Amino acid sequence: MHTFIGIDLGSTTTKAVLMDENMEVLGRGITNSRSNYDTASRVAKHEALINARFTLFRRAFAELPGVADRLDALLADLERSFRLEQFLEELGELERTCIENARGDRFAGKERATREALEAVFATLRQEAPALFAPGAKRKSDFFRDIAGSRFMAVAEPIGKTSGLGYDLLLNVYDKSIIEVENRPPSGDMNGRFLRALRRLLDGGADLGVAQGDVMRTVQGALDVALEETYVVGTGYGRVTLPFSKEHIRSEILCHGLGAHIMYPGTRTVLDIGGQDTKAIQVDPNGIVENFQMNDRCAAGCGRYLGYIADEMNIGLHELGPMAMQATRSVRINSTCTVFAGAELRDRLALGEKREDIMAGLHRAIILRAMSILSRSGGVRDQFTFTGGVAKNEAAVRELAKLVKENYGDRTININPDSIYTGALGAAAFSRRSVENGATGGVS
Amino acid sequence: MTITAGVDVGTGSIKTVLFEVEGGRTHWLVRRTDRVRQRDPLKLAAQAYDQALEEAGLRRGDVHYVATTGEGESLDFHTGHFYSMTTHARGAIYLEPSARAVLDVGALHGRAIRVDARGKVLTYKMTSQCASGSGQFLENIARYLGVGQDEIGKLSRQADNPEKVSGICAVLAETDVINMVSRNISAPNILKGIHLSMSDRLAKLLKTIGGIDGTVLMTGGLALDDGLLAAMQETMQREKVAVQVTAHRDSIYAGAIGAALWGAFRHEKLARLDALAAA
Amino acid sequence: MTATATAAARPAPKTAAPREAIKEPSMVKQKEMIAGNYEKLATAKAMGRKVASTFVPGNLNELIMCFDLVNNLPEINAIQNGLRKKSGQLIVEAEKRGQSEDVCTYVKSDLGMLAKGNIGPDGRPIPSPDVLLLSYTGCFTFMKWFELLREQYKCETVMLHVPYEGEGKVTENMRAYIVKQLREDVIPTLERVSGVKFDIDRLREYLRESARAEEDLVWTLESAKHKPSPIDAYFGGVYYIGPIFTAFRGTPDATEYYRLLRQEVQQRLDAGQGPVTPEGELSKEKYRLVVEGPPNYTSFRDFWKMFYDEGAVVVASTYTKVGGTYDLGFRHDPDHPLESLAEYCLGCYTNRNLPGRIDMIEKYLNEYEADGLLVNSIKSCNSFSAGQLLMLREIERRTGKPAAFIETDLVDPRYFSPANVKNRLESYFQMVEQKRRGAGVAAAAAVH
Amino acid sequence: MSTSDIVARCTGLFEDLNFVYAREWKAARPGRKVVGYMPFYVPRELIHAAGALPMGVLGGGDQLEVIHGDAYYQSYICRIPRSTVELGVTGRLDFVDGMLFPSICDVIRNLSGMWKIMFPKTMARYVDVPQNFRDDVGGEFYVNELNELRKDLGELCGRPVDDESLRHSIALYNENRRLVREVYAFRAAAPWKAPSSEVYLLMRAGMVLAVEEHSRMLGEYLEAALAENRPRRDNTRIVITGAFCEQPPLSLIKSVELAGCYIVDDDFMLVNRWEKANVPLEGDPIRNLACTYLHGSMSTSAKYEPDLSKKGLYLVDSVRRNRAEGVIFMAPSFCDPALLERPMLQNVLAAHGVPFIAFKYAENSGQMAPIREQAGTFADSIKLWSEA
Ligand SMILES: Nc1ncnc2c1ncn2[C@@H]1O[C@H](COP(=O)(O)OP(=O)(O)O)[C@@H](O)[C@H]1O
Ligand SMILES: Nc1ncnc2c1ncn2[C@@H]1O[C@H](COP(=O)(O)OP(=O)(O)O)[C@@H](O)[C@H]1O
Ligand code: SF4
Ligand code: SF4
Ligand code: SF4
Repeated sequence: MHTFIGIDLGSTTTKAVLMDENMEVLGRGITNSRSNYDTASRVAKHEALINARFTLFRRAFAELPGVADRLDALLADLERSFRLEQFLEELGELERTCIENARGDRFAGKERATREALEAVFATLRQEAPALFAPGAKRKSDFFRDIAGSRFMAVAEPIGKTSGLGYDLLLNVYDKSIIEVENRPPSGDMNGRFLRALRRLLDGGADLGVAQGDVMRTVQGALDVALEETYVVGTGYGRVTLPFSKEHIRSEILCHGLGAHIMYPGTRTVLDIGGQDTKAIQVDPNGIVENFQMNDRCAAGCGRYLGYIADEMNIGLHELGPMAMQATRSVRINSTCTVFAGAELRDRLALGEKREDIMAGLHRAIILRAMSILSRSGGVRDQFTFTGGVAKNEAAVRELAKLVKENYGDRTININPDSIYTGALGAAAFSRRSVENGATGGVS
Repeated sequence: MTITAGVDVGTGSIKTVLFEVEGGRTHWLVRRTDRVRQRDPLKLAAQAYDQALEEAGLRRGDVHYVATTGEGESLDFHTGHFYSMTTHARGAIYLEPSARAVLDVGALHGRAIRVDARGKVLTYKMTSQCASGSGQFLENIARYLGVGQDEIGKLSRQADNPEKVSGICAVLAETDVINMVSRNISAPNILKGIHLSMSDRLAKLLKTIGGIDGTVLMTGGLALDDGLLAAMQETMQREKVAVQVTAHRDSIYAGAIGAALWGAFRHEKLARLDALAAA
Repeated sequence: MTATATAAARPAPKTAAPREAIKEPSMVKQKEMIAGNYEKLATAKAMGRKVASTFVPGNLNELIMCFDLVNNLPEINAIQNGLRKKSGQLIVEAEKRGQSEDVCTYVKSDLGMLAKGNIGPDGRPIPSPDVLLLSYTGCFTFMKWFELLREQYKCETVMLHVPYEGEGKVTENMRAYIVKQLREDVIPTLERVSGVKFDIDRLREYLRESARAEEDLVWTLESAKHKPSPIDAYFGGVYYIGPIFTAFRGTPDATEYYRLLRQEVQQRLDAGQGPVTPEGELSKEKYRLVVEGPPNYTSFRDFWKMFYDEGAVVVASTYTKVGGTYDLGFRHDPDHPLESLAEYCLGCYTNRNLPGRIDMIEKYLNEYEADGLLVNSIKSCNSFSAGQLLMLREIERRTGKPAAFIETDLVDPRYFSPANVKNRLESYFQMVEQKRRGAGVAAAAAVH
Repeated sequence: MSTSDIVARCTGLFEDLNFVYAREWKAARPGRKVVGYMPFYVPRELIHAAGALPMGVLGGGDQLEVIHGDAYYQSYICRIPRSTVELGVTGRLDFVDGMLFPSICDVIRNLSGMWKIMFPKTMARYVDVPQNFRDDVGGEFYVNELNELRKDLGELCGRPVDDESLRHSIALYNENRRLVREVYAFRAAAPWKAPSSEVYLLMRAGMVLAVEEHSRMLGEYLEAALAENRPRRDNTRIVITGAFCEQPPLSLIKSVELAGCYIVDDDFMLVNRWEKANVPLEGDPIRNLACTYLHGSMSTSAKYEPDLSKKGLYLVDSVRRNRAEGVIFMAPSFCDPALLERPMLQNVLAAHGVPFIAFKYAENSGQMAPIREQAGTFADSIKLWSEA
């Protein structure tokens, strides 16, 4: 099967979209951007391929008689099982790396104790892993780094204390090791993992409502479909560092414009708030960009700002929005300088403001900045599509809706659950078009 | 004899000291730092103060003057408050009597202060809001690189080809660093690069206050970072400024010390005034 | 804002220019002229000549020549230091001495140079001026700049206050005010400082010479109306305005320079050639742009290359009008010497009100058949920058052509972020391209 | 009335971003006009004589959420023009019939042109002033400019401005300026009785109230403040300079006071005391206004100082006259006039042995800790060491 790939190398996350010849999305993959861009795009692509396999499973299972009403449950089970499998593998890798790294001067005379402490930590992590992937379980993030990191810290603190090694030491081993693990290219044996996941599911006595043999055969069949990388287009903040030639690179403005148009053909105005930049784009009815504005060099009020706030409060990004939704009033925040986010927060707390209210104020401040950029680009037209990571944040969305209504009247606001992939989607579409227009050849 | 306490409430950590002052003689009783780390700084300060008292075998009632500095204006047990630059100047002179300028580098701000031999602030200059040259930034990067805080200095001093960060903005500078890692720049070179960028700024601060010579004492948390100290010394040499930049192992306490000593000064003065009034 | 690079900049330090640019006779000529003026400055004291410092927009070069004064233009020094990548340190030096980070970097580059011994861009000392001729047009910063210089030099200072065209027109009151200041203040001061008696016929002669050169300059700038354009009216334009905006207006040298230039452009035009750039000739003109705002000098060549790489040619720019709006018809007039100087000062680009500036840009977009407008917004210069975002909107609204906005600085390297600028330019060009394709499809479907 | 009543009234006016007072004033009689003006100086007498209400527009402060205004300005331009544009775009100035933009800097100058484009129905005019201070040169120019403005205002208000009404207006403003000076002098003499945050609000009220009403208010405040007993603190006396255009947030003024400083002179809203002495009433009123501008008006960085030896002496003079112990340079970020002037003034102060510090603000600055710290250290060091 020919596939067309779009990769959006963002400042915080890297996204990939895999598309077939009919412009149908086969798979989406995301990972956090990291020091090795090449690895980040490979991981994202890898994740998109995994996701594509699930699409293929879905297509294949749909052909099996009698599964229709259980299809969603079946795939969800399979996915969870697969993720758990993946998590455990990565955990194993992290543990090995940690133990290797617990050497040198700082550990002189403490190697053994450190090793034992680490083993104890990881044993706990392994033990709690299945619960993380149980049906209905809420995870702090979808990235290994975040899940493993937060659990590691929680578990290491008491163990660090009782072992007399100290928390900082263990944290340091973790910090060192996680980048190493992250920067290793994804391991090859994807199919094996699928099969192991399936095995685990079946061994666990799951009733799939289909004969086990049929399940195995269907999965195997879908795994056998070759996914050929026909053309790749890269975009995003880090696109210039991608090892792609110029024809394989498009500006993120165009990709976001086109991506939003594909998701919602009625789109005329797009707002994208990513990690380090905010873009407002006006597109014509064909998805062609008519105008755009971006924030200047200051990173104030972008997604990373929320990241700093979350770090400061030691909670997950997912939790910021819901907390702000609890507010009874909104505290006026004038500075959205990312660096001083923590100071601003402490300042307000010291003045006796409630966390929820401060949160509401922070979200409003971010959206106010975005409103300015929108205004600069020519305002908000109907329909209005909000994309980028921050579109996942309900409090940000609420403020945006309110301000758009106040300033521009009624507008249809589109937010797609997959909005974070907008840029990658546009890139994939460009990739498909390039081939249509006669371009050939893979990357670099 | 006067017992005084100095409590320096910072964004990164809380520094508490106790002093016994008798005439011109000062005796340092207790010192402690407590990292704030997402706790309520004011509550933490109260705890820290009580623990310091316990270490010295004292009770709150035994202390004649509790002086706060930093963000401690609203602590309810303080007798008086002095502003940071006033206290750092005094603390620096206590630690290093030959110092004529103080470079205070804390978690968020950097300040250069020119002082006279008695610890009087002559002029000062603070970093402006945008600051990639802050301790917080360095801390974040160190974590990103998997380097412990106490290792930063050592690594930085091993650099052979440091690479400076360009941006003014810490967020964008972070991306710079990520780029560097992707280009296989080693951790020592990155850290040294940051140290050099910070030194550039700090040197600029020092120069704008003008007229410095002799010794410059670094105070605040980053004075403990000998990589920064080394970078600072290099920078001053490169820029041909004939000063000796040094740090003291108790530099982080400069603010708290200054507060305590000013507290003692005020206490004695007030006592004199009372005595006068009584007479 | 202001002014012009002038060709001395052309041979940028060898390291920055791996490939020697093509040299045409006009370039050689200009280079000699600039070098000659720096020579005059360097030897002024030894030769017993008096020196005047003055600004580019609204400069009174012809008048200065009447008093045999050597003309030193601080802005040009700042530009030359920018092109030579020296301005960064100079600015930092000025900041260390108490100048704010927020203010115009031209001023700081100049003050920094002074603080470091006043060594000019060519490595030779700049003499202390005998008079600061503060003819200030289109920007308030000039006034502070010379107050700051006066503090250092403690020399005679004379101000020519040029009122702003707030209502978009020159009134009799404004003209009379300027003429009166010239008569009562400026001329007597210059006579006193120089010891030379003012001779109005001498002034007339210089003005006549100016008008000749102005004619050829306008012809050159307007040659960009052809397709492909034989010149780049922004990056190249910076060189073309050199002589006329500075110490050479009114000299036969300038007239000769523009004659040569016109010949060369005519040849390119006849051959259907595009502009000459440091990267070589631009062979395929893909985009035609109008640019508002000054260039960036610290990365001048890299900046230009970003345009070159995309096949973008600037066909008209407002920056080439800061030292006079000759293309709108103004010529120095020997028959009304002082009035014509007044008229000249009043008409400089940034002394025109905002609606007037927008009208000019709109006219350029139409007359030069440009694809769109690019605003290079300069951090230093409020005179240029405050209001540019409205200009951008208005132009888009009136012409339907896309506009883009980038932010850099004239001479402060800290504010030139290549990645950022490139990203925006790339996005902009891709957008124009995509739009054009869309329009092409529609047009093909319609008539063609 | 007690000071707190008066201050409460002023606070209400200060916080009202919809300009209800001016709206009501205008609605009270058909045909009335309101003419807005920006800092730092316009000839308010002319507006008044035309029968219109002069209304100072001093930006949006720290309570206005700026959405559209930011779309017109780059991040490196000060705040006041963007919040002013916001006030315009959101319709808060829709009742204003004319706007005057003084010749203070390139930003406000260009704003005059923007206003013409954005609000074509409002009369928008740039008010140029001479930088040549000779009667026959700059004076002549200014007389003509003022006459031009007088004509325009007359047309706007539907009746020509005659000399008699102009003289009457000058007299009212002379009285108002006398009272303003008196309040300033009172504060300098007893700063604990007239805290700067109050004096500031009182002066801000003068930007929106009718002049007669404001004069009355000033008189009442003086009387009330004199009568009230307030504790005197061991504060340091300082002069603030650099804040003549974009205004600092009120909390900043309070923070400076809290950190141990008494403000004994400042350059907030110079328009209300621009003419240092009475404008003469006899003779040609326009010429009188022009001459007072040339020879008897405040100095600030937007005005050229022809004489090098006099540069900056106005500040030294203020320090001496008000017995100040130091100067705080407090300028809006990105304010070219104030920031370029600063080093020159600092050199003059240094030469006269006056200590000073400097920082920047924006009208919506939120974090006061650095301000308190700097002002506090300044006050500490003057206090702890002055006796030693
Ligand atoms: N679930 C979420 N809830 C709230 N915010 C989120 C969530 N996921 C991501 N974000 C925000 O989105 C930002 C990343 O957005 P993204 O569009 O991926 O940026 P980029 O393309 O620059 O990497 C993060 O900085 C974060 O603030
Ligand atoms: N041992 C150390 N080595 C290097 N840096 C340190 C050390 N201890 C503390 N720091 C740095 O000092 C900063 C805190 O400095 P401090 O002066 O206490 O700041 P504040 O007063 O603002 O809290 C922290 O951000 C940390 O980066
Ligand atoms: S440090 Fe803050 S204000 Fe400065 S550029 Fe970064 S985000 Fe913007
Ligand atoms: S502000 Fe602009 S016009 Fe004025 S001196 Fe600076 S660069 Fe030139
Ligand atoms: S604050 Fe300064 S720069 Fe801004 S408008 Fe006012 S005078 Fe101009």
